[in-house]
Amino acid sequence: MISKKYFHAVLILLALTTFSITGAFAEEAPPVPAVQEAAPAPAAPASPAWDAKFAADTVWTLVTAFLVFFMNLGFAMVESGLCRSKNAVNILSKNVIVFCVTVVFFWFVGFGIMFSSGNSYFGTTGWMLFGADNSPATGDAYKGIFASLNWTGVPLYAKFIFQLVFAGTAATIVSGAVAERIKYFSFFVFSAAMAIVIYPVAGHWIWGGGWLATMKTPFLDFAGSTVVHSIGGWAALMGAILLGPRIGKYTKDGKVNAIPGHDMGMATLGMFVLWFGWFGFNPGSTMAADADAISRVAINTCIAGAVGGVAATFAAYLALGKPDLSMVLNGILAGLVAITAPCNWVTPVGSFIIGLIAGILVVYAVLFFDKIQVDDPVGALSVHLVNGVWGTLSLGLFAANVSGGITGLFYGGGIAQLIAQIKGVVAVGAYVVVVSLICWAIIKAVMGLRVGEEEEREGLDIGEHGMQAYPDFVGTTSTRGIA
Amino acid sequence: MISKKYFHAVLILLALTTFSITGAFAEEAPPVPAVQEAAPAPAAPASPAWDAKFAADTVWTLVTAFLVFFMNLGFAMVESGLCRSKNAVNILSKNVIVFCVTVVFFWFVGFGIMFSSGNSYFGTTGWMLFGADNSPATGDAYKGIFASLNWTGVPLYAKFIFQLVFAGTAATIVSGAVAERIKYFSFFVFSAAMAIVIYPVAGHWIWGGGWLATMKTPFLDFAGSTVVHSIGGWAALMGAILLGPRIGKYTKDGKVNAIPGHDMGMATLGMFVLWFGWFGFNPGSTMAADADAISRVAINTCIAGAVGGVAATFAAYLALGKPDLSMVLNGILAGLVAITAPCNWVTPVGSFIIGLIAGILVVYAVLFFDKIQVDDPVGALSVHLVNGVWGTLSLGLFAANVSGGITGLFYGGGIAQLIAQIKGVVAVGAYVVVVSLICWAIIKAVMGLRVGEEEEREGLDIGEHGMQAYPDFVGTTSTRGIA
Amino acid sequence: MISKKYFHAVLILLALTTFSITGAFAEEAPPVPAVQEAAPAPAAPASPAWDAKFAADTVWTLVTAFLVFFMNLGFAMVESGLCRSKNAVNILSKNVIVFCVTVVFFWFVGFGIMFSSGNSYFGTTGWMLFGADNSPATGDAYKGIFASLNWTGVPLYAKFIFQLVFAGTAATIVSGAVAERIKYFSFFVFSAAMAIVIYPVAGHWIWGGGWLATMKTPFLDFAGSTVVHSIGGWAALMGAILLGPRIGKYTKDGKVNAIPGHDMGMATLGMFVLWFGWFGFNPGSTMAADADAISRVAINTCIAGAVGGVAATFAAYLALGKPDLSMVLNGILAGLVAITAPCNWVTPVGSFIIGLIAGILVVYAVLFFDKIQVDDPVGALSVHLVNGVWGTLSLGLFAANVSGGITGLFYGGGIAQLIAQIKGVVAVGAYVVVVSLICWAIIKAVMGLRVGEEEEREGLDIGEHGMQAYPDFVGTTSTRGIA
Amino acid sequence: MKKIEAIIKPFKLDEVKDELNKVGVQGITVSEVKGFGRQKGHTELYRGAEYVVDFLPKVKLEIIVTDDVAEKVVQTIMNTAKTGRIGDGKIFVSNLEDAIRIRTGERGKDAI
Amino acid sequence: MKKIEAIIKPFKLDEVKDELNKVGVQGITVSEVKGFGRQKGHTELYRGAEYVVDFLPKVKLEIIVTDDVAEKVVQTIMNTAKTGRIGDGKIFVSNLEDAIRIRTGERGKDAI
Amino acid sequence: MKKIEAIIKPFKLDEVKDELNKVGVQGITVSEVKGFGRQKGHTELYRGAEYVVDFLPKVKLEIIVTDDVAEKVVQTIMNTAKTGRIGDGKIFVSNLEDAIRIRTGERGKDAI
Ligand SMILES: Nc1ncnc2c1ncn2[C@@H]1O[C@H](COP(=O)(O)OP(=O)(O)O)[C@@H](O)[C@H]1O
Ligand SMILES: Nc1ncnc2c1ncn2[C@@H]1O[C@H](COP(=O)(O)OP(=O)(O)O)[C@@H](O)[C@H]1O
Ligand SMILES: Nc1ncnc2c1ncn2[C@@H]1O[C@H](COP(=O)(O)OP(=O)(O)O)[C@@H](O)[C@H]1O
Repeated sequence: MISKKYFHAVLILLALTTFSITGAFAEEAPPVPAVQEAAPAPAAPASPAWDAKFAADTVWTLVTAFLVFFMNLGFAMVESGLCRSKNAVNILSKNVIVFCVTVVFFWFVGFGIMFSSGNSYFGTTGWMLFGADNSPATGDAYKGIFASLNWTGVPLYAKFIFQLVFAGTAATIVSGAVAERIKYFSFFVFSAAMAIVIYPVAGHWIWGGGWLATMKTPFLDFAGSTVVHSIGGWAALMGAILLGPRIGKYTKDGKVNAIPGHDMGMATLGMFVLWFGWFGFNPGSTMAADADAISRVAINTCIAGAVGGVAATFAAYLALGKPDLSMVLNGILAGLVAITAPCNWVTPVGSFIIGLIAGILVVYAVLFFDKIQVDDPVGALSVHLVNGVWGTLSLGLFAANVSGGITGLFYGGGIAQLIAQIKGVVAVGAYVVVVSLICWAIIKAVMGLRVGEEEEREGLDIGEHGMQAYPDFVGTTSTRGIA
Repeated sequence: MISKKYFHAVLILLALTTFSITGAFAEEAPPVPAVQEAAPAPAAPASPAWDAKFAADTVWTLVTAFLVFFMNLGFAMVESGLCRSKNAVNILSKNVIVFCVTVVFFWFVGFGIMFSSGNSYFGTTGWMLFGADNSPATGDAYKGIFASLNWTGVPLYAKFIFQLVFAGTAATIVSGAVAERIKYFSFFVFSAAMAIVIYPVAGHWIWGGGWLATMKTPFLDFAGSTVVHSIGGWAALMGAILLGPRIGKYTKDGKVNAIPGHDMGMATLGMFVLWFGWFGFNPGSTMAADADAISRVAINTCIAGAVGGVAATFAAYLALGKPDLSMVLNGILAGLVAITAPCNWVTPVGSFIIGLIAGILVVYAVLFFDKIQVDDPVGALSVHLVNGVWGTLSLGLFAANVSGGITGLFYGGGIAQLIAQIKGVVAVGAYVVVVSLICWAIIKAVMGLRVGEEEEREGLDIGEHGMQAYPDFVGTTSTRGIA
Repeated sequence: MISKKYFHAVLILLALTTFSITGAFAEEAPPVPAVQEAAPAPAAPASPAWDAKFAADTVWTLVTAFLVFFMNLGFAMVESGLCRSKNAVNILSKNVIVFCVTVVFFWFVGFGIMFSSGNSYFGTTGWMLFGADNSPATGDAYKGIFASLNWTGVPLYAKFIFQLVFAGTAATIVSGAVAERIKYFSFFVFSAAMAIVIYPVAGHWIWGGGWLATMKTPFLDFAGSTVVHSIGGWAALMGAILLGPRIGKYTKDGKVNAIPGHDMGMATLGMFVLWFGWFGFNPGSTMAADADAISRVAINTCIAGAVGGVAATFAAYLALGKPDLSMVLNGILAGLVAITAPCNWVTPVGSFIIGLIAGILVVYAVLFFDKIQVDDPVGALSVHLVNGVWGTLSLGLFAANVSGGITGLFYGGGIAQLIAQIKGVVAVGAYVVVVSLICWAIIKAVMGLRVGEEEEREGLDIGEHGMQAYPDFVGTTSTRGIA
Repeated sequence: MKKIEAIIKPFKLDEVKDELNKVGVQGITVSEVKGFGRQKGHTELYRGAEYVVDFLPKVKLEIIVTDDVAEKVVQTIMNTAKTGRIGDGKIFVSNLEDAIRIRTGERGKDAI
Repeated sequence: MKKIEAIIKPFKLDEVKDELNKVGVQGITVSEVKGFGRQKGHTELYRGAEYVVDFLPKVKLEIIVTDDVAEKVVQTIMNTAKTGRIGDGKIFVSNLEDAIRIRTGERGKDAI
Repeated sequence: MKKIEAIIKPFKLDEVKDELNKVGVQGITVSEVKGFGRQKGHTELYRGAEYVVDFLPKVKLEIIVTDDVAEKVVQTIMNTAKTGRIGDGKIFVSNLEDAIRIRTGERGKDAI
């Protein structure tokens, strides 16, 4: 645990920032939208200016954003369920704080870096959403600094909240792979790094009008197999490697020991919540109530997830002898991750095959990471990294000319799109590996990464948080007269 | 556990099917919508073709479909919570796989049988959604093979996903009644049978333009008290009878032993999730953003559920001496099941009475099934079968001429509607009893239905899945150095 | 436990009421909407009368109402998780029944008192929604008895369900503060009192066109920091005081003993569900798909909650030495409660500061209530009462002229709004304290409030409900042959 | 007095309790234990990694009786808990010096 | 040395521990048990079916002491754990042959 | 025969079991206990209120052996469970009068 001095310093800093901003209260105009005059906001209900499309698009974007937000619960439950009870408070705490931290820092800087106009590599303005913006205007009518998001006609705040919950997801993925051994406040700081520099920069390349989006054949990622899942996955991989495996996971003779999670009900609950949230994640990425697109994306998402589950059931049965529930859960999530990039451009048949391969892939990926002794307690790497990559590539194979003319190899579109996809996968992978390694290394040097051996044995809940998740044993608490 | 040979065979079959379809990739046009030219899909946002009604209807249909999907979690939690911890992994696994299996088979054949044009008894086309369809067009403008769904103006994919999650619900109901003794893979196969033949055929009669829907006074079931709940209930009844009661549930002298569930928090969570999902189930069955209808359905749903809970509280208190929480949960679900058929045609006062009776009915139904020694660990029969029937009939009594001129006995509409309802209940009951009995019997003959006695005693989690739900005892795992 | 006589009496009463209403079935016209002719309801889909705004507003209102409904689960889980396992069934039962009871009584009388036209203090008509109403008409076109809700153009049933789930929330707040010692049926009766008299009367003053809403500078509360949270909080405070602390909580020498909750996973789950639901609570309070407003409210809600979490993490770390997870959860909820009143009128920067203060406030409030020996097992007072007040006042400070010209002290709007806010806080506080005290006192006199000492020691689950939440110990049940 | 400790299979608990009750035993203390013995546990896989579950769930009964009924109690447990399959469990008998009933302060035989 | 086993009501645990501490006891081992005795359990209903909860939650204390303090320990437990109501529990005393402290290898009295 | 009871740190369980297996011990009964001893618990805060966690999680092993191997078993446990840090635990040895294998009815040494 790092010393209190740090926190006092942080608090004072925070207070100062706050005051400097709030000191400017009375003078400043309400920060957003600055160019609002250009597009008069619909005022009272039933006013003639009320625009059906604008309203429908915003309702859709917000509702799906709420669903994506809810995925935080899914991650918290899957990860806690698949870890041991002695670390449950720690994992829950990480999942709670990672979103809170992301909100703060993605608002402060991340969103600006990712979506504001700047160069091909990162945005250079839009801190705290300050700056010119006249959305909901779109196309030529739009004037402002978030040009890369002017394709959707919803208010800036709606765009922001939708992107914000995505950023939160990327950071949460890391949590699972580093579970049961990382220091709480070190993870806290890494979450901030994710929201400030790792996620937004790579995201800018793809969704922010950066170089991958402006190649001759642009790299495509509809809802984030790469942007969210594999970015999270690469960062998680670096963390897991730097931390090393949990005590007792691998024996000197290379044997892999099982460390069963403590609550399969919790893990199953988490999976269902994630799947539910994915119906916001993928169909919501239209950021518009485009009936055809959202229906197509929804059904593709549903099929790939379901088939991933069936495939993992059989793969686990054949490879391991029994349909391991934790593998089935991973299989469904793998299907969902994989379909995330191509969901707008493939047919249900394509989704079926993409999900099928994802479900098989995830089972063998889990075995593989154990073989190379990268300890990933919840399968985050197998689900998000491996299938994030697979899903991104699959777009180049299965895109079926159902929207925007995107056609993959198997549908007669040639190899161009596939090559664009490979470029994107490699570029993002290289960037995230390097930068997250640097971030992890700095945190390790300054605060340390891993808890002490005794704390790890006794559980991080007592060591880091001074509490237990399930303290109900009659003799645990020594409080008089309470039984 | 059935031999691996089966699965290899299945996998190879699957692979072959897949290849035969994917082999046709490049040549074939994107399968759906085939007649799309007739109704140009709205292309880019803000295009003049953008249609507010089309968008609003689709958003509503999808959002409510997501809510219905979420009910899978509700079922998983209610059922696991009300069973013993040694079978928790098994029940969770069943609830996870049943939806995945339904997606695959309902897409392959079920949807075609249920909604495509064919004869009065089943549809004969539309496999894998292939075939002519120009939805969102409605009425005379619609041309295609899913004529029974042309009343709603949403894209085919939206119609499909909404119907798909309904099919999943029907199959899940079975899971609860056969819990704690059925073989995992036998249940797996029965789920497929539900999605292929049991649910879609009976469903075709009512929602697919079949004979019950085209009687002089058509049988009515707004959101599925019969189509979903009592179909699931009848199939579950047959399963529970064929399986016989759990070891120790009934003693030779006719005594009923209590077998308490292992986690009431889980069960309560499940109930709330189901209730939440029901706000998709019932109001979403308009498949259109029809403001009056969806408001009316929503409030009727809410009132019936709440009153069911209050009624069950008092019924349990009077009949059993204490307000048994598991009965209160069942009571709420009973109210929700009962209001599902009539929710669009009754007033809040009607809903109040329907829910009141449902809440009382469910308590006595639980006692009744125990008296006739049909062992239903979670009360699935009392909730879904008994109240599915009650709700369907109640429509003939309480329909209050609030929509479409449907008027029941108590509101001066005469006995015609009630008689139509009785016909439907009997016909569907007879069909499902016979067909599900045949399916169960075939599965029993081929794979066996029930786990061995020792496995049942030790718990299905170890026997069928090789894992425990809560394996966190310090001495359970014998992995070196891990504490 | 009160005698069965009571319940027989209640049941008979209920039956009589029911019959008297249902007896009038055939004669009476469908009760609502009575003036429907004035605004012909959109009949078949695609009819020319279909109105995009009407549909979008209703979809939005219903979807957000469902989210608010879902908060019932959140409360149930947070409260159970933070209490001991021996009282889990009791707390779950209370959370289940409180909503059911609210539905019944808020429909019977509460809604009429709160929103129907009447005097400045309470509405005097609209029982069971009977009475003239031609919504969706708005403004001058509206004719009916719920004039205070004619600003939104959705059907009466949609207005009602949205307000109903709010009423349910207020009642649920009480449950947490009186946990682990109150009699089940006494709480049941108090819930009814909340829905009948406490919540609707104070609510009428603010949202029903009563005197606080018609002051020169009207008291403002966008989504209910005061109307819902502090009303619930004041009622809870009275209950907690009258009940006294749990056995063993405070020792004679003034020492405070910790009584840890039994499941932090459950508590965390509950927090996420509440946050998710809050995205219905606040943005839905527009009761209209007003794109700008709902986006702004959503982002303000998100930021305040997140910052509340971060602030509580550091406050707990500084004050207590470790980032107590239960405090972090409370911190997020505190931020959400605080932003509820001002969410439509402040900027993200304002939300940041409001959340920051809320997160700090809640930690010290928990310590404070323990110091004055008011025992609140789950922190309901610190979250809902303290921050309900803070949030209501903050509106007078941070309102930033972003909507409707509302401007607070710090943004140059002078002190008028702040004074209005103070008036409202004091008036509502005084009213609820007095009336809830009377209600609690009557219940205490008639039925008793607190369970016996032995029952409290052994747990209310056995005493009040005859069951345990987790009865899975092998030797607990003495049922033959079941293992 | 004798202290009789019996390790049995969990699902036999109720039956054993009933039979002991019939032969006049008035008190039993039960705890959940895990047993390692000739009955081998199984090897399970979790996410592809093996683990041996060689501690099996058992129930331990502790019964204090006077010397004269000790043998009858042993026989009763033996007959009732027996399934004839490995892992049925063990009974251990040891000597007890004193017993006290907390409520009354009675000692020795009277306390049982 | 003596081994003292006491079965008491769970809510008395802290008090007993404190009192034992005062009379110099330095080590206690505690476990959760279920007790069957004169104190009858209750009959509960679950979904309409009866079940008898006749194993009640108790706490078992094991304390190893030298012979000389054994009686004092017994008395202390008796006085502190007593509520005078049925089900207060039992204390059993038996002989112990040897005790070893793992950390140091000390044996006998020194190990306690 | 001897009854050997050992209270050890939970994470040592597997190692101890393996070593005992090597010296020929064929049966062990294990239970989760909470220990109070020289190893002091910690003070925790929950929502600002202090509580002392002075019962620490331990594992109790019960092993019945014939007299001749008793000492070897004690030594094995001692060597394996030792970390040298406070709280390593205790071993207690007492006399056992009889042992019965339920499955076969064998008694005494044969039953172990
Ligand atoms: N020597 C022993 N010491 C302590 N407990 C033992 C011993 N031998 C067996 N047990 C207990 O008895 C249980 C059953 O013994 P086991 O050898 O598996 O079968 P059986 O009793 O049929 O020979 C074990 O699980 C263990 O709990
Ligand atoms: N003969 C016995 N052997 C083992 N444990 C016993 C015996 N008699 C009582 N106990 C334990 O003591 C507890 C209390 O005994 P009980 O007969 O209920 O009340 P009391 O101690 O007041 O006579 C029981 O629950 C049981 O755990
Ligand atoms: N006199 C005793 N009687 C029963 N159990 C004891 C006794 N002394 C110690 N123990 C058990 O042994 C454990 C370790 O003892 P402790 O005094 O903490 O450390 P050490 O064994 O290193 O001296 C305790 O937690 C307790 O369970």
